[in-house]
Amino acid sequence: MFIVNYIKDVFTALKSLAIGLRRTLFYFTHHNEIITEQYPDNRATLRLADRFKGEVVMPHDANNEHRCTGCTACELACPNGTIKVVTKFDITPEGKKKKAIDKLVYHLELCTMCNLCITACPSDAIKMAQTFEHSVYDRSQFTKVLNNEGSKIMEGVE
Amino acid sequence: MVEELGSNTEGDLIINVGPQHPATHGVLHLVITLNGETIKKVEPHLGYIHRSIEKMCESLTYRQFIYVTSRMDYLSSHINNHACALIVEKGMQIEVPPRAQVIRVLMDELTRIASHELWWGAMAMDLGAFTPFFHAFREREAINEIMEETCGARLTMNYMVPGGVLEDLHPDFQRKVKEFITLYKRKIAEYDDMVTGNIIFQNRMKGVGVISAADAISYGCSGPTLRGCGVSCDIRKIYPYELYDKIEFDEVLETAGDSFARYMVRIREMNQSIRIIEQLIDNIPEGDVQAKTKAVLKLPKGEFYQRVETARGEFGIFIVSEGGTNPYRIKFRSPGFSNLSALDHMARGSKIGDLVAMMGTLDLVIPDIDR
Amino acid sequence: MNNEELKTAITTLLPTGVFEEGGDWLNVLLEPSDWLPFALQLRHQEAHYFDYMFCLTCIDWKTHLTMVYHLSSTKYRHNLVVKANLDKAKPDIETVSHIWRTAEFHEREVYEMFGVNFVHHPDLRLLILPDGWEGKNPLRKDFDDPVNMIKL
Amino acid sequence: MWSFSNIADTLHTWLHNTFNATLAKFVEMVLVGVCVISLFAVLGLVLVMMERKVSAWMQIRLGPNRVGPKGMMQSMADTLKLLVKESMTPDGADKFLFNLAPYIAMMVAMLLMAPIAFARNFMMWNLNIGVLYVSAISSVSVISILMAGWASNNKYSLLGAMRSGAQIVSYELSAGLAILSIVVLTGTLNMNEIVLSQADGWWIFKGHIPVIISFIIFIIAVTAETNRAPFDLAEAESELTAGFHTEYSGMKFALFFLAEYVNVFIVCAIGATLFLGGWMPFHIGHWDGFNRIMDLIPSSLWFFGKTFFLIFLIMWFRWTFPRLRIDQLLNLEWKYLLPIGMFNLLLVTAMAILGWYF
Repeated sequence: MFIVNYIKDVFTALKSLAIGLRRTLFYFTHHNEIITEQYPDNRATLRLADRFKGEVVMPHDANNEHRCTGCTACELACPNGTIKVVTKFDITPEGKKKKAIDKLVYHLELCTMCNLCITACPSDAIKMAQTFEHSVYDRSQFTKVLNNEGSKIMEGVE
Repeated sequence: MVEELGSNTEGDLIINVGPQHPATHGVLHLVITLNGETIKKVEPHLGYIHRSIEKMCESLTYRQFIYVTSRMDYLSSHINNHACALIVEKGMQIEVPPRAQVIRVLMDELTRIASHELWWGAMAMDLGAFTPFFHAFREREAINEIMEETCGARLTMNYMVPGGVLEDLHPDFQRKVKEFITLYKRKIAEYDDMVTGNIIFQNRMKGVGVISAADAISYGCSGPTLRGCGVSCDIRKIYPYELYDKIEFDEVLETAGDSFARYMVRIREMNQSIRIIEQLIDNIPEGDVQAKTKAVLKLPKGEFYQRVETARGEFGIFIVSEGGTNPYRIKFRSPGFSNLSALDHMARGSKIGDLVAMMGTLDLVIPDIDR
Repeated sequence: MNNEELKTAITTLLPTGVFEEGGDWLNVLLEPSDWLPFALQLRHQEAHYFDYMFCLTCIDWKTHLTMVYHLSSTKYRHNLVVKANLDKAKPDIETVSHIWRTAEFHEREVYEMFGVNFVHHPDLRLLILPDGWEGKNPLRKDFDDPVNMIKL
Repeated sequence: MWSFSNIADTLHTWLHNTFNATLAKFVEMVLVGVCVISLFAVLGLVLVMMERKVSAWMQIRLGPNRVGPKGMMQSMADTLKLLVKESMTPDGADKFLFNLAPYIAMMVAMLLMAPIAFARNFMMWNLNIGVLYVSAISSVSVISILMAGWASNNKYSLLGAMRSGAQIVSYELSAGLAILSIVVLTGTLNMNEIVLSQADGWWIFKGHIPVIISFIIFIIAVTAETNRAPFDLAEAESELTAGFHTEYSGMKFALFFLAEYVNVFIVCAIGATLFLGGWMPFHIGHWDGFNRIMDLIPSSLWFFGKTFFLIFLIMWFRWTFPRLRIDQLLNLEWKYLLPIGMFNLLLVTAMAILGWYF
């Protein structure tokens, strides 16, 4: 009986190994199953999902106008101190002082892409961009100013 | 180090496994005492990725602290976020819309499958079979793409908010999930061919790292580690949250308590998750995905505890609130921490090769342990 | 057992216990010196059978420390929260690591994070903090690390 | 038609006509040395490339495809990288032994090349005890591993070396028994004569089931002897980081790496010689037309083709199976391979005596 069991053991073991070998041989011969993405080469065709959270940007229109009122809602919502709003006072044509942003400083290196600033913004001034290649040579380049040089607030945004 | 361990005798070999070691999947540091190839003692040294998330959360608001928990158990970040959302909703009595509830459960189960897929590949790789690792990533990639489309990120999704979910589902979501289910069902048989049925694998796993049910309970193990001993501990079943009391699924139990039992629990759990997804995917009710909440969330004074079932076991959040916008004290009960404490008990008397198999089946995620 | 039944059962076990209202689970506050005998009874009495300790932590109330033990039973599925107030100057409490083995690691964590001294703990050493850590216990409210903590 | 033996003969006669006997001998020796070393380098590059491509395709990946056409120069680039890397010797290591170990591994691999018949009438040393020589020399490789493990002064290396010692010493036995079964059938230890004995059919076909069993045992045993997965316990990555060569870097590591691949080549070459007829073409009974076409293929191609088939087999194992544990490894040898091998040898002997083979 021992001998029979012994031989049976050897055969079941060999069979289980053969099943595994057949599976790898299948993939060895079926190259259409390959799933490698050749990343830098397919950059042109690579399209990320619309909702992908890559970095915070502030859209500007053709007249170099943005929608940010400088209310600091995003700054307060951020868990990591990523956003810093620097405000200044503009003088309106009527001679009144009006608060506006001077700089909206964004620290990409601190950002966790949690989307809280976007949801907090009352005037939809900022949104998430679908970029993901964030490597730079110097850490200081991560600190970005989101509003363009000389930009001003769009008419009618309060 | 040698003096500290105390109980050594002449001729013992003390080896530092980690913090940089292929089998620890991160920065876990185990000091093991060996007698030849036999393990006499395993002592974990933690804290290499300790960020004191509990202290950080004390200065964050109830909206903000959710996103920190994604960084703990990064493989089931969705489920961690879910626990946070649930505890805020419980404290403030926010009613979550039915559509959001279904979406949450769907996302949880997808996350569970993704986590188990990665575990399966990494576990096979620990045992020396490299090929399954890549095959597991094929299925996991499909889930990641679904996550990316709907949640906007692949790993730390940040999709749960108090009162619902961040955005509605992507229009392609249902189609993609169904595609994934077909892919999964086609490929799951191959897992048996390559790993589960393999005689070498079975010999490596069976009777290795045995822990009795009483010991596992005493060590506070949870999730597949405890269910592998035959103890029912699925939070989804015994303390149901969200929709889980209305969904049909089986709690997976194995009785052997060894590495193979834990392995089989996870493999069968994936099938149960697929079953849950199949039930819900065509029955997503229409409606809002987010309840109306106040701009500033404040939990009433008191203590709150919420437990959920992550891919690794029972994850608990304990919040002490003083009534302000920030938690006064927050404690995360992570499944990995308690599971790891049982490693020494399991490993004594087995070989170094077995240690790898045990660590694999405990499914350790180091940030989850260190927090 | 539901909370009410548990309450009456525990009153007989521990007449000095103070019950706190609120929360899903029964909260009982006791003197640190009562903890070990009470824990043994909770664990070993057939009617209670609290064999699963799923959470052990501490709260720094600035004036005093509070140990919080979350217990559960895999047999009866009832839960209990036990609390004990500790003196901040001399925070001593008996260890329960021989009753619930999971407490060994959790107590080591509380020891280094809050400075609570667990009497008779078999291996009370630093677990998470680096070897040779000196100074205050990080999770206490008066802890301040100007280098690593970012002020918002 | 040209063949390796013709070239060798022409060269031999030319050298002896041009120079005196001693000088000619010396030049020949230098030439053989150069050939072995260049074969070494080429084999290393080709086998590493092959391993990477085989593993990639099994793992649904593309594999290296950037350096050179179809990535063929990748292993060249890697070698270049290893060459320019700093080769460190750790403090506290036994410096002499530490630096010696890779060269011993290399030397063993080189020595093993000698009695192999690469093509018809083309071998470095027509040794009458070729098979014995191979099994004797290949045991020396364990010394280099033990030396490396001990001299590194690293616990991982030591464990890896000890594992490797136990493993190689055990598996030598079954490999030897499997080889012996062919020796019993042919009645010679000379590699060339073993090949010639298979002119009317390879042993794996002629020898019925017992030779097939020997072949399987041989493949398993040599996989273990060359420290390849699923028997790569000596360098078990997830357990011992890199086992006996944990502390090696740069060219010294490359030598170990190269020696491993050359060892794989050699054991596969021996397997091909013993079981698959070496350089002997594939012949079927009396199909003269078919046999003549088969003869047109150069004998060296036959040899390399068979060898590379066996190498593929070993690579295939590596990328499919998980690793064994040390006690299971020894169990497999002492409880399964050795008894089966001994019983099988008995069968083969009976078969040889009774003449029950073609």
